[in-house]
Amino acid sequence: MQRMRQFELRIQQTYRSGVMPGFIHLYVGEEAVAAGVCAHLSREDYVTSTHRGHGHALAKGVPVKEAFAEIWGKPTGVNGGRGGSMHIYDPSCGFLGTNGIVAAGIPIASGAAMAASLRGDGHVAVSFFGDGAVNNCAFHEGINLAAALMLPVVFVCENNLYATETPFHRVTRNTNVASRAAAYGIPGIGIDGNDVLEVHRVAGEAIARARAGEGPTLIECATYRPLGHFEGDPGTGYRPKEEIAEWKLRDPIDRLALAAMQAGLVAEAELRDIERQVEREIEEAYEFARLSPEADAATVTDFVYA
Amino acid sequence: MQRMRQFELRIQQTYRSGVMPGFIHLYVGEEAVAAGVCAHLSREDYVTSTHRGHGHALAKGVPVKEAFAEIWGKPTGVNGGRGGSMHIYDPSCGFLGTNGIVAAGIPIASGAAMAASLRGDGHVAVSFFGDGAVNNCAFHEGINLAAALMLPVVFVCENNLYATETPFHRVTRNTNVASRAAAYGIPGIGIDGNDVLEVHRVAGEAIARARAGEGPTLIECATYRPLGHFEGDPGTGYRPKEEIAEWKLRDPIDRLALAAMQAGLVAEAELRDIERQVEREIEEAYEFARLSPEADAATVTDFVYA
Amino acid sequence: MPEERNIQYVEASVEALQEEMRRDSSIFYIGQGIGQRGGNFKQSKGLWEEFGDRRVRDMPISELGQVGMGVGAAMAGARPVVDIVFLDMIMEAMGQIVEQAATIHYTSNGKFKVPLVVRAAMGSARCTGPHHSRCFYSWFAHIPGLKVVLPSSAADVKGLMKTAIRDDGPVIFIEHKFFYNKKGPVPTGEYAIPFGVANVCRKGKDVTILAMSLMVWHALEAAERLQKEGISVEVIDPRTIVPFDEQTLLESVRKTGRLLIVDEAQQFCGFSAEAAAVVSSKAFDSLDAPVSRLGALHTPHPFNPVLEAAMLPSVDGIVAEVRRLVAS
Amino acid sequence: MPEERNIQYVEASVEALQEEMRRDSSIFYIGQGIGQRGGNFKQSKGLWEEFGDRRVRDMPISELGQVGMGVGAAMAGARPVVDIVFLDMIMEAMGQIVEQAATIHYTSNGKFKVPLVVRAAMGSARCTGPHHSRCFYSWFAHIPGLKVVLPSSAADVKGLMKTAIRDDGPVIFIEHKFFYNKKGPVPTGEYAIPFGVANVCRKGKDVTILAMSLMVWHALEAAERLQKEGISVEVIDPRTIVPFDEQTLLESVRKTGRLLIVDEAQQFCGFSAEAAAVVSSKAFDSLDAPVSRLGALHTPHPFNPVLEAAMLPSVDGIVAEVRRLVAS
Ligand SMILES: Cc1ncc(C[n+]2csc(CCOP(=O)(O)OP(=O)(O)O)c2C)c(N)n1
Ligand SMILES: Cc1ncc(C[n+]2csc(CCOP(=O)(O)OP(=O)(O)O)c2C)c(N)n1
Ligand SMILES: [Mg+2]
Ligand SMILES: [Mg+2]
Repeated sequence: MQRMRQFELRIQQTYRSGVMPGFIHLYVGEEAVAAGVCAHLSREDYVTSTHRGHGHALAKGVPVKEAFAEIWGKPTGVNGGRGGSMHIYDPSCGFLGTNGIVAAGIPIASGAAMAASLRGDGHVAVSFFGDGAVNNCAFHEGINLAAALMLPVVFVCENNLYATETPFHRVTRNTNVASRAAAYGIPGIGIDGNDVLEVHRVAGEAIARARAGEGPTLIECATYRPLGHFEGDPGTGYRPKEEIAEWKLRDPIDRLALAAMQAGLVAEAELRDIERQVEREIEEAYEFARLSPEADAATVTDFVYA
Repeated sequence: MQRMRQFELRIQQTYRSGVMPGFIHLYVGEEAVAAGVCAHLSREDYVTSTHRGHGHALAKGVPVKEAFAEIWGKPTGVNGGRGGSMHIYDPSCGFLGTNGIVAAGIPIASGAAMAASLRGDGHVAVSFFGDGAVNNCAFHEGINLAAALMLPVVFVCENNLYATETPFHRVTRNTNVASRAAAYGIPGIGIDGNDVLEVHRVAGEAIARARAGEGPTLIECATYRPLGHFEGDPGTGYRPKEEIAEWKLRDPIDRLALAAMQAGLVAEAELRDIERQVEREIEEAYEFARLSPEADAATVTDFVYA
Repeated sequence: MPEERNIQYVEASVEALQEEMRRDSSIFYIGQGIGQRGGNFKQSKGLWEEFGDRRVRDMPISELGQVGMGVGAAMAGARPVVDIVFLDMIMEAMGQIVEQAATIHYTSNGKFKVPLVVRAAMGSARCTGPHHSRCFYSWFAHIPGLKVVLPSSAADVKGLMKTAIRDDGPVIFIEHKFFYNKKGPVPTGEYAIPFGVANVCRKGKDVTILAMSLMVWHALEAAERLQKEGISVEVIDPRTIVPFDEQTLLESVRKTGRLLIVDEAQQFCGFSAEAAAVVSSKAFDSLDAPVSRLGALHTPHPFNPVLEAAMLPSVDGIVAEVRRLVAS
Repeated sequence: MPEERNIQYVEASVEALQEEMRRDSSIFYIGQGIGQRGGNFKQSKGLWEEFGDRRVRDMPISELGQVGMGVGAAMAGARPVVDIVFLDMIMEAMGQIVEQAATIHYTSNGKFKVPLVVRAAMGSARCTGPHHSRCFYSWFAHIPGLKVVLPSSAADVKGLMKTAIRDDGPVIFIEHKFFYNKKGPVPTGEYAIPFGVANVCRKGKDVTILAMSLMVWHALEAAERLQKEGISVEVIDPRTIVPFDEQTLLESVRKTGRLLIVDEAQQFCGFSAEAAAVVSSKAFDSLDAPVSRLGALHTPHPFNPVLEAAMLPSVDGIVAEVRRLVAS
């Protein structure tokens, strides 16, 4: 979580300095979901992600340097800078992509699970998506297919209450995402998405069920995006200040730190050490990306056809 | 129901004689649904239908002659023979079309309901669709939108257990369509679709709710298609003979006739009269269509752009 | 000359919507973020405040559902405007657009009309990348029943939007996201611009350039530079590609004998091919050189700015191609 | 000459699938009705019996979901074949095809491959009407990253299907439903037909006809009739429009000086425009007459047989157009 957090704050800083192209959506405040889920996955398992996918990418194992450089559009990025923030792919760790199209990753995850199930290799797929994806086509068809075929896949909804500026309750009469699992005849569980331990426990059970051939699960993680929808959106025009402030108190990193200290599992100094270590790592990634050469225009037509 | 039944048997006969182009899907055996629902609708209410839509068209008021001629592809058809069986449209009775695309009529019905609700004229829309539509995109988005906007629309699923030759239970883990209403926060009711009185009662309540501004309802009508999927499919290769035989015993017309006679509401002779009257009407429609001239090739480019 | 103000392209579009919505209460507007937020690009600013939730309504991320609702509402007597925001997302709704919106008037033998405007923004703007930059308007033009509008100026966006809303059939109205906050002169009074009338943006005699949307600006800039070299360029903006004003283009090419088509979309099977085919055939004897086409490279949109610039037609590229064409 | 048998077009397609599925266990096949039923057109007959539910699986009516699953499975090392049955229904899946399947190889900088075959049948066959007859293959050709196959004979369907399955990228494989039960000679042994190699179906010297899919048959019939009038027609079938074998076509036109393109799809912004544009430009000095195009009328498919016949290119129409072209 520290890695995701510091990574993104550094990305934010860099973006604000005006050197980064495109637009970016930060995952800050929602890290417990990616961390808690991906802790159960091996490099051979699959993940599909979203426009807000930096956290998923790091948690699944995309190298920090290459991720930083990718978001910066550098040729040293994991995809040569051709993808950027919303198009990060890494086959070496089963990362099937962040995605500019809302909900598109859902059936893709079902497909990866189908490939794994055909091979019978025990691997699973996890699809992360937002509340905005829930009313979309691809959610419906992707989950129903996985259920009908009993595929090893776990669907993880990051319900942060808004899709851009639109509150979830304005666009559906059923805001209980977990309850929608029933429509597909699979288990659905709603949890506190800012509690990494709860995420870890529930995701572990769902992933174990998937590996055992017992089919998909839908997990709804209640979480929040304290920042704007994208970098540049102050994020305040459409949400009550109190709501934002309240959710900031539930920051997943602070909560875990506090709990761990209270339980005597870790000392404050140790946490500082981790922080500083991550800081160095991120700084190296930043420098790596910054010092990367520019892309070579001659490569623009590479890889159109396989 | 008699009209629908005899109409389609005459269509079948005509088709088998080889003079009708295209392919047709017959509604025989499912008439109670269209009859029970449409009895509550005025000409100003809206209906969207399916590939198996002759019954819906007649029940909503498309003239029998023009419907017959349309299915035959004659220029005297309600759409000049340009549409045929799967593309019957009639604005004069709010019939927004049979449809060659499964589930496509669902959001269209929501849209018609939105237009009515904007005008505040108290009209409603009804969308008929099969079990095959339930796992499709358009079902999900169309119903969710109607629910979110509390539109005056009723969704009527004709669950005849199969989509072409594929049994419903093979393509979903939740075969209870009515239960899927919960996903959208609206009421869902499962009923015997071959009992026209039950259909009439439940549909009446749902339509009244819609008119009163209380939002959409999903009604699942359990029914069956004793014939093949389309004319030419014997319909037997993929279904147990007993299943077909059993459902034939539940024929909606026979059941209503029997019930009415047992209740002393009607005498057998009266029923025979109705049958013969309808027979004459259908025969006239057949003759009307048969004697229609051929289409004029010069009209082929009419009506491309409005 | 009528009076004019200098306003943003996006403001001009909002004016059109506002004036039409005031005029006709059957018009409503739906889309993601077009309600209280006023639109991702400010393309609905103030409309929700004026017309309220019933006529200006935020939608879930359900492009298919939105367009389907638009079709149904249009059939039931309303005049919906459906905003897809990023054109790329219209892929989710292609079935409703093609099989329903475009086809029902024909198939119903003219009995139903589908007065639906589908609005979206296309094109690349500062590395919007592969999922937010596509320009596949040729798809719609290939489908009978759809009109396709590509406004390139603030005045055009207003006048064409009015015509789109008043049209009795489905119209695909595609703005360029790069423009939205650019300013241009817009007449004060009421006006509408008819479909199918090309705009000769600049008169010239040596070469004709046909360009759409953002490419019109590039073409005009290139023409300015070429003028200094003594090459006189005529720039034509078709404004709508369906209906397509063949006549204006053919007349120009008969005069100049040379045609360059500049298209932000890929060339293969696109509008640039159609225009080239039409001119090559109908102005066969007037052409002094083969028709030339300059489109995006046949690749997805790369995110990296250097690659993106290499992929898209540029002013430099246009200048070079015109020089070559004139020399040939 | 290798040994041959006379088998149905659809049987040839099943053979290709069967042989490939035996060879490579990572291939699976999904679609509506392609399981126990053996396919709406018998296009999967016997495969379910041989390979079982795990590799040959019936799907719900979820085209988007099917293709999305195909993309994910292909990224995860499988080689899926996704059957859409009627091409028209692919509209529901355009987003997955274009934004995901076609784009991921490029955007991932070559790191992911998406070896996906999307199979569908197009075209009109006995009044299949507006929702079951469309031929919009040009859409796919317009999108970078997709290969587009239009086999016109039983032998080609087998050889091209094998190549499609072995291809490491997404392939849109479009058969014609009118053919499925027609018979043609198919070699006995193992063979594959490379993409991008046009088939000169008939040699001639006065006029070149470029035709795809069912139109190849029409063109050959027309050529036969024209021969009797002393007009010698060369008929070229590109077999794949992406990649497109420009060379074979250009050589032919340089010889004949005249080109007619026959296309079952509408002309506007379609492949016929592309081919006409390419030839008009690259064989500019060899053309004795403007390139001519004969496509479907710019209307949806009417159901009525008289109207439908009027809408589609016919053998008579081809004959007349060639006569006109030769006289000009
Ligand atoms: C199919 C599609 N429609 C619209 C968009 C534009 N868009 C990008 S992000 C977004 C909101 C997504 O909300 P949610 O899924 O809740 O994720 P969050 O941003 O809250 O993490 C929208 C509408 C898109 N990317 N894809
Ligand atoms: C989107 C789409 N996909 C596939 C088809 C082909 N198709 C036509 S009817 C049908 C089965 C429909 O089943 P159901 O909805 O249950 O209706 P029923 O035929 O049982 O009345 C299918 C798959 C289609 N018309 N539309
Ligand atoms: Mg959200
Ligand atoms: Mg059914």
